[in-house]
Amino acid sequence: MPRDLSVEIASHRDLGGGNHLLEVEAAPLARETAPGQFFMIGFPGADTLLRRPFSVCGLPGTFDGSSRSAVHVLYKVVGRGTEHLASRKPGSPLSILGPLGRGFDLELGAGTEALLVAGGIGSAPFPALAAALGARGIRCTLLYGARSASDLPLLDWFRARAPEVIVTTEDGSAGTRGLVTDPLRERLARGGNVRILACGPNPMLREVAAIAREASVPCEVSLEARMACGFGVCLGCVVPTRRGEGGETAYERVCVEGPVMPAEKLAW
Amino acid sequence: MPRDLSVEIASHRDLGGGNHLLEVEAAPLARETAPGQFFMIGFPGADTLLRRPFSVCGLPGTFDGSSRSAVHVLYKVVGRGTEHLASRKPGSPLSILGPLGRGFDLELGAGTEALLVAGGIGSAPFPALAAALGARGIRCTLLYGARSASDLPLLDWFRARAPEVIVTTEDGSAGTRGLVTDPLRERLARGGNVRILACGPNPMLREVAAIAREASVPCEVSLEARMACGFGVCLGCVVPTRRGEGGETAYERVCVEGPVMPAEKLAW
Amino acid sequence: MVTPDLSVRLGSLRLRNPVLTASGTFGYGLEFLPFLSLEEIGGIVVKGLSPKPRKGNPPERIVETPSGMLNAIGLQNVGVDAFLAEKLPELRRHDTAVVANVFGETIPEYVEVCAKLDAAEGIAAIELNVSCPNVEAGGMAFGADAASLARVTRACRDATRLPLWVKLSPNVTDIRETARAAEAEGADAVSLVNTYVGMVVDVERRRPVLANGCGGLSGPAIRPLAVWATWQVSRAVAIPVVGMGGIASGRDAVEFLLAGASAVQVGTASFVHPDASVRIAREIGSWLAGHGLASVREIVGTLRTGKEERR
Amino acid sequence: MVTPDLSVRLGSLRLRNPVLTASGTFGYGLEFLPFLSLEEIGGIVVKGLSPKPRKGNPPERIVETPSGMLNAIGLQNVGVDAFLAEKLPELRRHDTAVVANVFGETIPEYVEVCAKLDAAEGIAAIELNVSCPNVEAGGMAFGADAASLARVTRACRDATRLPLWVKLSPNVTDIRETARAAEAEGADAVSLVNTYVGMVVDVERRRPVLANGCGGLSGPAIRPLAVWATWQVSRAVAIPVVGMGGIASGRDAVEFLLAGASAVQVGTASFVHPDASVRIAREIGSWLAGHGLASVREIVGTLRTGKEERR
Ligand SMILES: Cc1cc2nc3c(=O)[nH]c(=O)nc-3n(C[C@H](O)[C@H](O)[C@H](O)COP(=O)(O)OP(=O)(O)OC[C@H]3O[C@@H](n4cnc5c(N)ncnc54)[C@H](O)[C@@H]3O)c2cc1C
Ligand SMILES: Cc1cc2nc3c(=O)[nH]c(=O)nc-3n(C[C@H](O)[C@H](O)[C@H](O)COP(=O)(O)OP(=O)(O)OC[C@H]3O[C@@H](n4cnc5c(N)ncnc54)[C@H](O)[C@@H]3O)c2cc1C
Ligand SMILES: Cc1cc2nc3c(=O)[nH]c(=O)nc-3n(C[C@H](O)[C@H](O)[C@H](O)COP(=O)(O)O)c2cc1C
Ligand SMILES: Cc1cc2nc3c(=O)[nH]c(=O)nc-3n(C[C@H](O)[C@H](O)[C@H](O)COP(=O)(O)O)c2cc1C
Ligand code: FES
Ligand code: FES
Repeated sequence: MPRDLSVEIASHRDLGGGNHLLEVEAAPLARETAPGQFFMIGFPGADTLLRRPFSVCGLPGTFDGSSRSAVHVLYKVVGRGTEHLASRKPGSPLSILGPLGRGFDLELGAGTEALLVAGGIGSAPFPALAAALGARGIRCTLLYGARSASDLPLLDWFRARAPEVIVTTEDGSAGTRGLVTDPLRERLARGGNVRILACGPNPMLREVAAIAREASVPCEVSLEARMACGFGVCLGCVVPTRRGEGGETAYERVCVEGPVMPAEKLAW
Repeated sequence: MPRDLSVEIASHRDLGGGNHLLEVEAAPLARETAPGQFFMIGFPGADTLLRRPFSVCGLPGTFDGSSRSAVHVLYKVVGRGTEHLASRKPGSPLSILGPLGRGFDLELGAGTEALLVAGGIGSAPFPALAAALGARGIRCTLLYGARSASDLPLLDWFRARAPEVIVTTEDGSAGTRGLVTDPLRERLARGGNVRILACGPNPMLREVAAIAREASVPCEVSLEARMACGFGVCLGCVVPTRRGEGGETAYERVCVEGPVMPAEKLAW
Repeated sequence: MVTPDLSVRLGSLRLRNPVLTASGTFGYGLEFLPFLSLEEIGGIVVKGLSPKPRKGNPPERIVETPSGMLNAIGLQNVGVDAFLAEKLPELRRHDTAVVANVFGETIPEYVEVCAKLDAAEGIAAIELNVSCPNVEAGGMAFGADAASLARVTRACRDATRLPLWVKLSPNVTDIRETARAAEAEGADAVSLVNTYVGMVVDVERRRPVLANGCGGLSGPAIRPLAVWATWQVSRAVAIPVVGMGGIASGRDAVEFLLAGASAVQVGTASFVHPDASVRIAREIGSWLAGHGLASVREIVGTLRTGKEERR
Repeated sequence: MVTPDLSVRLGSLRLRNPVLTASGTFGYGLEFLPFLSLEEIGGIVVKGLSPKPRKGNPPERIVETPSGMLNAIGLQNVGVDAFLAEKLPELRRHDTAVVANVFGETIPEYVEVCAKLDAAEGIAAIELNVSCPNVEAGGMAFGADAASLARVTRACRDATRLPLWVKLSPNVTDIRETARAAEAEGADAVSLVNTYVGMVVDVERRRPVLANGCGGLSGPAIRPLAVWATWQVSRAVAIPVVGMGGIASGRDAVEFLLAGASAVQVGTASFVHPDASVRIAREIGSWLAGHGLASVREIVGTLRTGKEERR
């Protein structure tokens, strides 16, 4: 059940490239949030009206040294809200509503390998996810693509924790030059019992979904959408989906029926 | 000539009762501002649109230990803007426009005694003023009235610097119980070559002006008005004034023709 | 300090307190149960109901603006039948007034929904949405001039004995004219304001951000406009006025009450703080108590402009 | 990177760049000399001029609102004669277009001011303020319906050969109608928007904060409404459109240009940052350069809504 909490920033780390790791203490969220779910975060006194949606990045145990009530959010400065957030020091008040939405399916079945496909800041939900899958004995490979080396936040964390990390950058400044879909195609060509869990900009997700469909590999994507409420009442965040086989489309809410959705359901 | 400067908070002191002393380093303002003039201060990123007007409280030399480019502002938290300001830590950015308006007349003539009449946070312009008058060899007496003991910011400073300080509070928690106009009346009854310089809420100023008129004592008041621009172009901050003897009234701008105005000019 | 009486009357309808939630911002009410108890507000106005389910507009549907937001949801809703079958029975288990917001593309569609609601159990009032800026047919077309507003009001009046509220569009030269038309045709109350038409441009794509092109502006940005509209209308009609537009605190609500609203609706604020409506009701109570007032009814319409004598 | 050409044409009038300052927010221009050089903006629109000096409304005259402000200045101004005698000669020493905003309580008053301006040296254009919400006579009364707007436009058209702009009120059901009336009666351009009527209540005193009761809303809060109005009007008339309402950055200005404005005016933003107009002009230049565009004229009216085909 979602709650609306007033919290303080416990720690705030600048990771470079505009990326920041934010920690708050919020026991109910630490207890109840599942990987892939998100929070609506409000900045009291800022010149933003609506809250902003952010995925849970870390839960207790994800990052070393954090407490049993800690939750982490990884975010990138892209506009007024995130710019304001970045200026807030530890001790500053935030309002946080969550957990919200539908997370990743963690019941992958024994022997399934999880391919986590991240585009830049789209890696945000993956630490908590990789930790949860790891705890279930599921092997995870991270395919991590970005524009440039500075757009790969938490790469060291992933390298230390995931069995395999494949990096691509558009400018070649880290890993292989190219798009994250290149190694994805290669990996799928090798076959095996795999499943894709992807998060990143919508055009990337669309491409990943197409590749998955072609390879007949199950694929979940974590979507982004402008949100006013985050809990299902404004109907602002919808995506077109297909209901049943008939292919009749409807609009479903990213904040309730998502943000994680089976790729084949989407009618982009 | 006023300038629009981007500065950082150099120091910020909570004086209790919602009162705060703010220091910024701004050499051009430190050089050019006269007591009674004011600044328009903006809070980047806050949910306030317009800047807020604040009198200069301290100039280099007013407060011990401040640099040659320091200016001080004394303010009280009364609404959204001041609340936001109070939450800003040293190093936070501010925009500051000034010096603005017409300050106090400092040419009082030898032997004149200055009666500074302050109502609560209306004492804000008086440290800089008392310092300037002191430097000119003018004797100052501060009549300092407020609701309660916690509404007398910088009282210690005044006690250390002004030859005489008379305190009244409405609840009797400091000084004599009563209004600041009581000791003012008493003082004027004693006669002498005095001049009143008053700052406080408009009803108090009106009363002070009436007392001054009755006693035929010259009186300057520093007015408050809602301001959008602070430099004379919005015409939002006007007060009714009398032009010439005819008594024909006009509206004059507190931000340009004031904030300090001869009391007899006002047509309240 | 005595606890002030917050109850208000809108014609025959009594509300526990003057705070309702605005249509389209509170779902069907049930979504808010994790955050508040429906018994603590005066009532809820559900998302606009049409005869058939509506799919709504394609995304993007919303965009933030300075102190506000634009929306062009396009009245996505389950339709009146599903509302009556699935949502209302659930809602009836809570002791709160349920107001049904009604939308049609034609007058017969409005009438159809009103008649179905009339036959149901547990509807406190009907609010006609003749002011939605986000649909091509119906909506604001009916609310933009007094004559068509009169026609739809009359047709619905004849279709139901439930209290009938007409929700006015502020996108008009003189909102008093449409208010008077609603009153003349038998409305029991008018509610205002619906959203103001606006547009945000995505300068990179050289397209409006919203797929619909324009959308409706709500939130604190419009509050001064809505207070003015409320004041204008409350002096032009004798029926009760329900005020809204950017209310985010008890103090904001008191502005509308002073300006003549007998009750208020809270919209966009519920997105930001799901329990905003309950908090606002409490804050109205504290404000009254702090001013030694025994009842909220004592302040309704008591604003003075100082120009009364001149008029 | 080539420096983009920022110059624009409004009929016969050429401006160095598309940024003007809005009437009532830039005094007579001279007050801004400590902060900017008038040569860096396209032009200035001076405070509304009436035949005689006007005292204006009593205080309070302004109040801040969420992302906006209300004003009810009541057109305090020195009068056209003092303007011509005292201000204009000073202004003429700066190479910038001076647009005279004109206000009258009656049509003959409008005509009188226009005729005096016509006889003067150094006026680039006249902007008729038929949309001020803060005066009892004249003002918005002329701007609220197409017929009276047509009459005042025609009368002024006959009184001057200067370029004639009509400044439209957004407080109407369909702003395209008044725009078309201005065009039909010989206006060379329309400018929009003037302020939206609103009210803020002082809940302690149970009075409006403004002595005038209501005031006009300006600032970022109204930007989405003003962009929409600009887009509507630019498709309804063939004469140039000057857009304004809440512009605070080059990006904001580009929204209006895309929506069809050939030039923009900066109002409230100049109160917050006296040099806002100059910064905005520069930011438009950087935006164009960053997009590889050679001239600002390439983007005017190039917004696409995706509904073009359907219409
Ligand atoms: C379910 C979900 C989870 C997300 N998780 C993360 C995360 O973990 N880390 C992270 O950095 N970002 C995440 N995002 C994107 C993040 O919400 C936006 O970057 C952020 O809202 C931008 O706010 P702003 O004020 O800085 O930008 P502005 O552009 O000023 O915002 C203006 C408006 O647009 C919306 N908006 C802008 N960009 C986006 C976007 N990409 N997606 C959705 N809304 C947007 C804002 O919410 C706001 O309402 C997530 C989005 C969703 C929907
Ligand atoms: C020339 C001048 C000098 C001043 N000097 C000082 C000073 O040195 N220290 C100090 O504490 N205060 C001073 N004030 C008052 C100070 O400007 C207000 O307290 C402050 O603007 C309140 O802002 P807010 O956002 O906290 O309050 P809010 O009530 O939220 O402000 C809303 C709006 O009302 C205006 N406003 C509210 N109260 C006042 C007021 N009393 N006077 C003018 N405008 C007001 C604000 O500027 C703002 O536009 C001065 C005012 C003027 C005109
Ligand atoms: C997302 C959204 C959807 C809305 N849907 C409806 C609706 O279906 N019917 C209706 O009459 N008003 C609808 N409205 C208008 C609100 O009920 C209300 O009139 C408006 O938002 C102003 O109030 P506010 O500023 O408190 O939000 C909607 C508003 C929003 C923001
Ligand atoms: C304080 C103030 C005074 C104004 N005076 C005038 C005026 O005299 N004539 C006029 O046509 N518009 C006047 N306006 C309206 C502005 O020119 C402009 O149309 C409006 O403020 C919207 O632009 P903005 O949001 O950028 O301020 C005034 C606006 C303000 C805020
Ligand atoms: S964000 Fe409001 S319904 Fe999804
Ligand atoms: S504050 Fe704008 S003229 Fe004084």
